Amino acid sequence: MAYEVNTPVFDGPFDLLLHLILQEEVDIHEVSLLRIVEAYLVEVQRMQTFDIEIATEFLLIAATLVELKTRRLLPGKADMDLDEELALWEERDLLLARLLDCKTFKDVAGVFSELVEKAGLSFARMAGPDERFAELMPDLLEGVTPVRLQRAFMRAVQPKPPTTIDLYHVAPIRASVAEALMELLDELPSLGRVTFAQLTEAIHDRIAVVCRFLAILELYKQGRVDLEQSDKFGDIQVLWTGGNDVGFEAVFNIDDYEG
Amino acid sequence: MSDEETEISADIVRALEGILLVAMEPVDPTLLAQLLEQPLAVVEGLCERLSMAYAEAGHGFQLVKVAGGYRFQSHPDVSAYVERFVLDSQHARISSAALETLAIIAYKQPLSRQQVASIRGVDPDAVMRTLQARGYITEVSRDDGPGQAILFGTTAMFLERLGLDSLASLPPIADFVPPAEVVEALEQGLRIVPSNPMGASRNEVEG
Amino acid sequence: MSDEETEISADIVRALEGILLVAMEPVDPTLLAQLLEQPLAVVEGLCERLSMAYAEAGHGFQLVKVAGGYRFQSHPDVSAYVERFVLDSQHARISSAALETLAIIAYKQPLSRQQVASIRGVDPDAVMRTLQARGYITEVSRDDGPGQAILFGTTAMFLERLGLDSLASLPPIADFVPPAEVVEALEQGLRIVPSNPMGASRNEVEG
Repeated sequence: MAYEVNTPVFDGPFDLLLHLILQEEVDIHEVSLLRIVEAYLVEVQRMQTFDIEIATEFLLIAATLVELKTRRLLPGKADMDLDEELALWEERDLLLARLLDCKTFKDVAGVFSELVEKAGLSFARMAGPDERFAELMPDLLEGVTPVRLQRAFMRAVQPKPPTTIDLYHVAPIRASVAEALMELLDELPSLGRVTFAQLTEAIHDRIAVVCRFLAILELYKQGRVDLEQSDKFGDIQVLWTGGNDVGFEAVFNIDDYEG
Repeated sequence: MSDEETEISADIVRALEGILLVAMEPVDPTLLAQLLEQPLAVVEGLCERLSMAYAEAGHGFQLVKVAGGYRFQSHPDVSAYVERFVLDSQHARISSAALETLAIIAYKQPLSRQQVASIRGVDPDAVMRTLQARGYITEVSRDDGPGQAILFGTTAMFLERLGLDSLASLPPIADFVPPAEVVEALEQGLRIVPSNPMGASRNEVEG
Repeated sequence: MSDEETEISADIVRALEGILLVAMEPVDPTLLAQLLEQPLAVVEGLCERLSMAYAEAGHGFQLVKVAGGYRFQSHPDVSAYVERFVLDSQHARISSAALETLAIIAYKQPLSRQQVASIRGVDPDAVMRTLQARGYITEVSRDDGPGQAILFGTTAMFLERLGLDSLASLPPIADFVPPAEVVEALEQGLRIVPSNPMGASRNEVEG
């Protein structure tokens, strides 16, 4: 069942996570990761256009959450590699620090909003000197010819270049949830039962693995696969139940996620 | 005058002062009467009284009736200081943003601030105030629509500074077909409704 | 105070009022001191006294110090009337995303787009372009590092929009550090090992 979040559109993964932990007073421990992912997907579906940046950031955070969650399910036994363990603590601290930073500036923004509102009640005088001083006023149009004006007009009505998506702070994206979903729809029917490890053994990119994971969750939501996890740290078994009517509906549904 | 009348009147006087202070051009008393929801005669009386009160108090500004409207201006007595200030605050060149805005108004006049905003994609408020203060553009009319948006056009000074006889002498842009979105922006801008969809979309862009 | 001193001072006050009335943006007291040929402290004192005198007299305008300078503006009390008058130049709304981005830049400036991105968790490109187009932020320098990233900071217009005299009038960031219970809630939410037996038992149920 989808976790309903009745709030305005979220600005990003931190926004959503802050909301999940603070406003909704939901402990990540209690709410399964699946629910968080679903809450996010609900938000994504509500967006008019899919923002690959937000999705990517979310995937990175989702990956951290997966690790936290997995680790938490382990009842205190330290059979984890020490390096891995330290890396996980580090990631957790980093995530916590980012959330705190994000919360701090959200609160500042609230104060800014009040200041703007208060200042907005007054209107500045900007009329400038009257015509008695016109002679003294600098002629801003000195050197401006009619042709320059014409060129300025052309420049002004020129279509603006579309905002480029700058991927400076993330690794190049070689995968998307939509793509992963397409691939899985292609592979799964013939495989029947397969483990998540097998599905991702050829993939070395963490983002791509998370994409596949989210795609599996999406298929689960659509009722096309069953998921089984026999023991706590065990591999996830993916069982295709969707029959052979692969195609339009599933793909149509995920159109929203494409960049 | 009863106490209540005095009090109402004080509020109206304050509102009057506020409006006149932010006005870029002399304000027609008819418009003032409308905004303050007072009879024209009352508003005109208030303006005269304010004007006298400023003179008596010996302020460095005055309220005068010019070109059929009321406006604040600096007092002639302090002109020497104002001149110094004007000369001191010279900025020699026009910014490209200001030039583009001026060009849009020159070619598409009369048009509202909203329409300029929709073409330029940014809030032209500050730039337009500067252009207006410099006397290159002016309020030419108000839109018929419910919003009654102020429509702007260029001035005689603008033509003079560009060495043009009339707007017809501007280099033609007829052979240049503006992109569809500009045409659409202009058309939409002409249909001004209180909750302007263009305004909304600009907000979204920002978000 | 001698008669002569009082008289000089009255003239200076009038000149001050005249200059401030024709100014199109807040006037730096240093410039005022220069134009009026008075010590800075005297001019600042006069501005403060004028400001108080207007408030006491109950005018519909006020003299305020904003973005490092003095300016006339309409009184907040009469905003309802003034808004009617300036109907189509209302300040465009600032989205919450834009406000958050402004908050980060205001306190951490100068900083790069990437630094903003890492705090907000989303690409701030579109928002920052709008803020730049509106004149609230500007490119202030370049990073020394290999990428030579452009560093951004806030502008005088940002201060004006918030009605602040300077960045120093911003509330200290320490006031905004999330309280202990929030930190605890977040730590709980992100904890790696079950912190208590209750948690552990719920864990089993869930597992």
